[in-house]
Amino acid sequence: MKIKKTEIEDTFAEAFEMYGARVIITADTKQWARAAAASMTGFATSVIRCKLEAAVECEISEEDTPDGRPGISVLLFTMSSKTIAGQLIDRIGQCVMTCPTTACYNGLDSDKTVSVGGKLRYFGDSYQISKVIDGRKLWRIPVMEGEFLIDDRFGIQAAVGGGNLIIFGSSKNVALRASMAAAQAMREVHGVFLPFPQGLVRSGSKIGASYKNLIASTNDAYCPTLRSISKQTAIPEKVEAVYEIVADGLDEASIKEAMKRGIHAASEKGAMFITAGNYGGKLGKYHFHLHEIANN
Amino acid sequence: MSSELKIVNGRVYDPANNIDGKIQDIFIRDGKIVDSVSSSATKIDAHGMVVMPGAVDIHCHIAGAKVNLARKLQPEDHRLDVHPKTAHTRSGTGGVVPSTFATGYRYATMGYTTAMEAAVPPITARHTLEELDDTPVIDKGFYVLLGNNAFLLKLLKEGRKKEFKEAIAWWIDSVHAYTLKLVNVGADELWKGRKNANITNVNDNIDHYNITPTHVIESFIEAAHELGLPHPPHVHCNNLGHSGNISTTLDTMKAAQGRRVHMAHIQFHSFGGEVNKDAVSGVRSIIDYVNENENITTDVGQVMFGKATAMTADAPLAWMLRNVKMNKWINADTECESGCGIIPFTYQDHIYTHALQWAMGLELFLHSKDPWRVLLSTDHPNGGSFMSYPTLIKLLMDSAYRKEALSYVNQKAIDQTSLRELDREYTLSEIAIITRAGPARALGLKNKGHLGVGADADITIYTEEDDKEAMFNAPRYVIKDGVTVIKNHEFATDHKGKLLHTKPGYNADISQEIEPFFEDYYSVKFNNYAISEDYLHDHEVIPTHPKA
Amino acid sequence: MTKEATQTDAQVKNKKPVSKKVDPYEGKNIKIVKDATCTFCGCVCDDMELTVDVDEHRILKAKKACVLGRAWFYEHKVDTRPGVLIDGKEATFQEGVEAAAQILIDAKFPTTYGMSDSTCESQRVTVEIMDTINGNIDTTTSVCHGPSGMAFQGVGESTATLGEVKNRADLVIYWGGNPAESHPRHFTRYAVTPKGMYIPNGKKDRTVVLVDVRRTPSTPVADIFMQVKPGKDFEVLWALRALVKGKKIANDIEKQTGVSREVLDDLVDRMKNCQFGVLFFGMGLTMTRGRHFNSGALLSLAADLNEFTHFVAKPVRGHGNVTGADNVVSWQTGYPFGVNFNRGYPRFNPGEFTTTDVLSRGEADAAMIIASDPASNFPKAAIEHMKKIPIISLDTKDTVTSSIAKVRFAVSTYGINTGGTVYRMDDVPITLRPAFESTYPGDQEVLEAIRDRVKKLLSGKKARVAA
Amino acid sequence: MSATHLKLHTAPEVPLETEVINPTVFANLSQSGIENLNVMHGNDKCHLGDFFKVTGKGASEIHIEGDLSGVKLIGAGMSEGKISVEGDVGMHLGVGMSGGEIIVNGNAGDWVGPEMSGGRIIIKKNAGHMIGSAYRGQSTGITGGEIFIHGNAKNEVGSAMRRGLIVVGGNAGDFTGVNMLAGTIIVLGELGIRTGAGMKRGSIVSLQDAPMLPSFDYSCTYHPLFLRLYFSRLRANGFKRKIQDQHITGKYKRYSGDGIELNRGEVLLFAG
Amino acid sequence: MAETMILVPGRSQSQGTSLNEGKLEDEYKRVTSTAELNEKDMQRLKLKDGDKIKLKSDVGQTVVTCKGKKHEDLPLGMIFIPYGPPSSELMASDTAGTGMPLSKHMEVKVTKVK
Repeated sequence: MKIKKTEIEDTFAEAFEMYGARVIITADTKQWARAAAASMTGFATSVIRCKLEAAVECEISEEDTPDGRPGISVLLFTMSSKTIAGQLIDRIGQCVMTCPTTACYNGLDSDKTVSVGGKLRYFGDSYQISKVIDGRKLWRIPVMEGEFLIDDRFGIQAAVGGGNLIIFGSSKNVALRASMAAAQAMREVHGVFLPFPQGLVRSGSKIGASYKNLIASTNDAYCPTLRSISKQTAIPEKVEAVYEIVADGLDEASIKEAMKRGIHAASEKGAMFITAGNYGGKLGKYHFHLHEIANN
Repeated sequence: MSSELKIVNGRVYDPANNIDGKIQDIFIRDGKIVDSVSSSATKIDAHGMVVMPGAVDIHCHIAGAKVNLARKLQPEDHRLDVHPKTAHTRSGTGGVVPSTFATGYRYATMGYTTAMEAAVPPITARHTLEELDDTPVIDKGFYVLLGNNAFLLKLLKEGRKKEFKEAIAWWIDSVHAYTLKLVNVGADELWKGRKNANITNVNDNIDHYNITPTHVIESFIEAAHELGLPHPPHVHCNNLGHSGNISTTLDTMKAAQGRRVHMAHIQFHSFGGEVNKDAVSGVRSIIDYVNENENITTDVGQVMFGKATAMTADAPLAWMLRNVKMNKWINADTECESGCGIIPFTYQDHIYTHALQWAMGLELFLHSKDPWRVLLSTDHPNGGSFMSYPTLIKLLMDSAYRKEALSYVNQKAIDQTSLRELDREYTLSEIAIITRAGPARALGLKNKGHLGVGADADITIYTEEDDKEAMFNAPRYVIKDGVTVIKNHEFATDHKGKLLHTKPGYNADISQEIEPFFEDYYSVKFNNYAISEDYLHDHEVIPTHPKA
Repeated sequence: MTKEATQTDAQVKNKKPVSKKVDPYEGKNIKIVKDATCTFCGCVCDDMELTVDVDEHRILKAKKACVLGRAWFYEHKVDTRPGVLIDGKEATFQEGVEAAAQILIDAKFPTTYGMSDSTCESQRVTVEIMDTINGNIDTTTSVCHGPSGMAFQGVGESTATLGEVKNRADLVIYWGGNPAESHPRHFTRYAVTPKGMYIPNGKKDRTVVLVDVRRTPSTPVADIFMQVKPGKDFEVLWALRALVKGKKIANDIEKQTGVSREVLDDLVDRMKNCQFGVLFFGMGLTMTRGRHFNSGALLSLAADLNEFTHFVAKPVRGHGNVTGADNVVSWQTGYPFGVNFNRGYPRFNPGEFTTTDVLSRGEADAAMIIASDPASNFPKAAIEHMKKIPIISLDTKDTVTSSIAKVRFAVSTYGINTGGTVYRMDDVPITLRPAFESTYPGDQEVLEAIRDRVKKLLSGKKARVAA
Repeated sequence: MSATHLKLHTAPEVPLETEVINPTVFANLSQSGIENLNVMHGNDKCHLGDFFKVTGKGASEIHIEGDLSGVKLIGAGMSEGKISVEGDVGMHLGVGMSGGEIIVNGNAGDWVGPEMSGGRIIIKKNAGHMIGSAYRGQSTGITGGEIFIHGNAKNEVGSAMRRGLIVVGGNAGDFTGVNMLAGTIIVLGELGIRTGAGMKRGSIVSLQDAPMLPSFDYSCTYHPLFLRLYFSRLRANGFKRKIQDQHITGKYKRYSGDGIELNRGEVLLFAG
Repeated sequence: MAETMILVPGRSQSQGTSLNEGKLEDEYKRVTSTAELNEKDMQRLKLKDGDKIKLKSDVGQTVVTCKGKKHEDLPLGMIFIPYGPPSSELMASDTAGTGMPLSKHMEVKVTKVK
């Protein structure tokens, strides 16, 4: 099918189950909240080597944060429910607790929770204080500036990782412009985040490599420079650059919505061709069919 | 007009008269058991029921100054366990240190008809007598604390054994005690005089006196023997609760030199291991010694999980316990006579030491070869309330129940004991011995603890049940002095028990020795110290048999 | 116990009190009572030698008695007032008992108060009456060392009998009390001047510290006088506790409390290094803002000091047998004062069941006042309510309370006319040796008659049982 | 909404004990069943109907009207539902409460909510002594729940409390938070003297300055962020007028104590 | 002019002995209605021994006779009086859950009675 001049391949993005948490960081100023969030979501592009995928979900106005200060919402996903607590403890401990003026709250209502403040409290070396406010338990950990306030437990839930679009352009600039537009549109969907820099990834990967022990390697099928070398090249004529957008979301519907917005935005900006990555349907339980999504 | 009662068709357990579960009738006239009654006698049909003598508690803390302090100390404990009055009985409060009325009534509802208060400083004996008078139903007596008595220690220091014996007799007679109690001998002087120190070795000299605790204990046992008291001194050994205290306990038993002695709450004195390290069970060496030496009687001092109150003349011990949890603590020094420490305490099954003590108590019972000499107690309320006796009886009678119970407690503690291997189950007859016939015999109470002709008509009738806890928790009938106090599980009348005491003879000249000491070191006048016999209410003198 | 029995009780077998004629009182029928007990204050000195004019029913001389004791013995003499008054009119004993019993059983919230100038035997009967009618019972403890009793329930107490203080105490501290005027022989008989087993030189071997908000006649006995700003006892005690534990205290302590850091440090040093220390405390702690917490702070301080040495504390109790009242009410009910039987079992709650409160709030609908005079020293609101409800009073002298009573019994005086047991401030029970017979019955006799009548009236179906 | 209404028709002459006023007790009872519930009038066993007219039905809410200042133990042991009172109430309101809500549009006597473990009590006017406190001899006070006093409270607010929240909109008396083990007490007015004596842990907050015991040590003046969470909650629960923006954003003096005990407690006093 | 001072009622020997004579006797009444003040306070308030002063608390008021005490014996701002009906008149009934009214530390306004 075609949207405007963009060809949408009849394929699907194959996504898999992840576990997600939402962390609300507040601070005296928006800048400090952003700084903590930036630090916390650094090196969190892909579970393959980062163990975690995370990015800012959105900024939150003062009226809507627990303590009435500017806030920022961050989504953090891992591959299993077992590993998420450790990631939260490490990243909040190293990136939020360290950051001036911040506090850190759970942003996800869920039956399933993991202890985060309850573990970080030991940093308080027995000087920490717990408070239960309206059924919500928090820890006050003394720091050099005053106190770091953090929820005892954070909600986690099964989530969807690996929603994706692969966007082809007639030039690097065109591909980039279309991809950025798509990313921008996708990020606006509540519950969705794009873990890669500005949402885009240029080093799309395939599973395995010619080298032993390497679990992923460059997706030679979409490398323009390998068009004539790679046996599985999938680069159409006139395409000179390809970007992938990976989208993780708290549920299937939000990914669908994000992908839909992404397809339309990319088409709007002159993408030549849009496809999605999958592994033949064997790896992930979620299949997002592009045509179905685009038409809905 | 004489009152007559007969109990028919009951299954009688009367070990003192070699009756073991025989269906037999019991006849009562004017408070005594007789061989027959007239046809107009009131009849209790005890078909399907077990008939036993009323139980006798040989060692408990139920009345007097320290008990009242512990009582006053714990309003929170009373509030949760009220003791409402009935049409016949007074009200009170329960908890682990019940009010006097509740104590008497509750003992009765456990089938107990006699209980001995185990530690009374003579200067406060008047107080104890008043409380005992307000402790209904049961007969009662008390043991007078003399082991740290400054005047008596002075006599021993001076080597005046004869006067020592006379003075002991004077003291027992002056306060109407039953026998002597020795507690952590020699420690008072160190506790009060040397900034809260304690005796650690029974062969060290006591400050100011140049005599050892062993010598003092030996002298008291000898004097009691010569005075022919119906019951020997109760000894609360030194080093209670300390790891490795078995050597002290063995030394103390040896000091009796074959004379009768009662080792109080021996569980607390049966710790193996090394001082200041984790305790282990040292029960085997203690119970083996007790089994082999017939001069010794003992009560176990079983620990039961739940609320207790440490209440002791052993002030250094209470101080040690106080420093565990830093909760409310009482210390009360009694001039020239005693110390006292009180700590509310809770035994918890997951705590190593508590579970160990619980298991050690059971080991003592289960390794005992002579139930007549190893008697049931919780050292109420030190190891737990007397209200937990039925549970303890079930632990002894039902090995499946015991095995289940021990699976819930700290296993590391159980590992230190032989409890898992012990399958012994006490029989009803053995229970009748450790709760009735045994204590009565040990106390020299010839009219108690059995159902033979001439015995006091103190009788308990239980509905026979498989669940021994349920059975012993609620006797169907309790008869005291021939009066049916509890009928169909409810109080049918009120009843006053009496005081049991001894009157050892002595040479009146001894008072001239004692009086100057009083003028110098006591705060009350000598003349006002002894308690006139007229002051006593119902009482009975148990005869002594002095050695020539 | 009957009067005869207690008199025999007094005749202890080893030394009978001597009864003989003495010349200076020629023509009089004189009896000497040795080792009699003075029950005026909590010292309960049992070494009195009373010279009694048997015919005149009065005590002519009380050897060894202090100024208060002498007044106690001399002023309790034969009286001429009527034995029983009902609504101000003379009545028979039986009529008085009947009227009293009726008041008690008709009431829904009858309360009783007093008992500190009464024997344990009477106190036991009083509790029984209130248990029988499901009433409310309180003693003068509640306005004396009741707060100390509450503090005791919170933190416990390290204490000693007075003889141990005499034998061992080398540091004696009085806090918030004025024994020279309230307990004149406390210094000489028990705590300051007497020689003891390890205090061979008496006062020379002791350091005496007095803590008060003002100088009193007790001050001169002290080696150290520590003057505390009124209402700051708790702060000083708290600072001492902190210092004993080696903790910091605020720099402005002198400004806050009137006591300098140097004085506190010196006292802490003395307390930690003495051999056997004692803290006596009075109503300067219990009757000021902080009440039970003030006593609790002091009891805790004494307990804390046992980490370093042997240390005890003791409230200096007021009336002759207020300590007995605590003991009796405790052993019968589990609680020392402020006990309510409305539901057929004892409940305890100071502030709820204590006399000041049940009267001031207008809750009690009848009151029996024994040997006490709340109508002259209670808060105004309580006194106003007393005027509205039927009062039964038992007293040895006319008081404001007896003057507003509906039923008033004139009773004889314990220790002077009747025997029995009283408890000294350190819980030591002491027997009484009455000096002469009174024309009035003892309160025990009156109370037993009321009890018997009440039981009779409530027998059978009317019995009040637990609810 | 269905509710059972109780209206006082006969004032008690002596204290009336009504622990039966409890939604769980009322459940499945008819009006006459409710009227027949036992109450103690001093030592006299009476029925609820002797004092109250019962109308309406349904146990989930009980509405009471009248001067109940001499009525003790309302809502004792309550675990669910709601009791609302138009008038003053006596002692031991909601003792041992574990759930549900009690609202008093009037004053309350001493001992509001002792032994509470959950639920909420709201007093719209003043309350007496020992609010949310331990009974005598107990070492532990309330273990949960919330008590909101809109007016003043007297001495020993939250003594020995272990968990929970007590808010006093007006002034508190002496020994607020004495022997506190943990939990939070917020006093929007003035504190009396000897605040936090013997406290081991826990927080006592006041919007006014207060005298501190010598064993409490000044730590710093800072902005305790966690208070914002409490204050936003309190503003939403009727304390809006008393909590101004400056209280939310401002600084507080922090004293730690009690030095005699564990020294892990804190007193936070608004400093502007 | 009224001045706020702290009234500390207490026991005194003469109160104790007069009590034995009887509480309705004149001596007891005299003893319990004599208040002691610091001399310097007396001077400032223009009082001399035997003058009558009115003491007023939140709950009541009473008139007593005043008597000077040396400066070192009684702190400034404090009044001592033996227990008795006059001190009761000033006593508040709230016991703060203890049963004990605040009877040894009362804030009173003092004015000279002309």
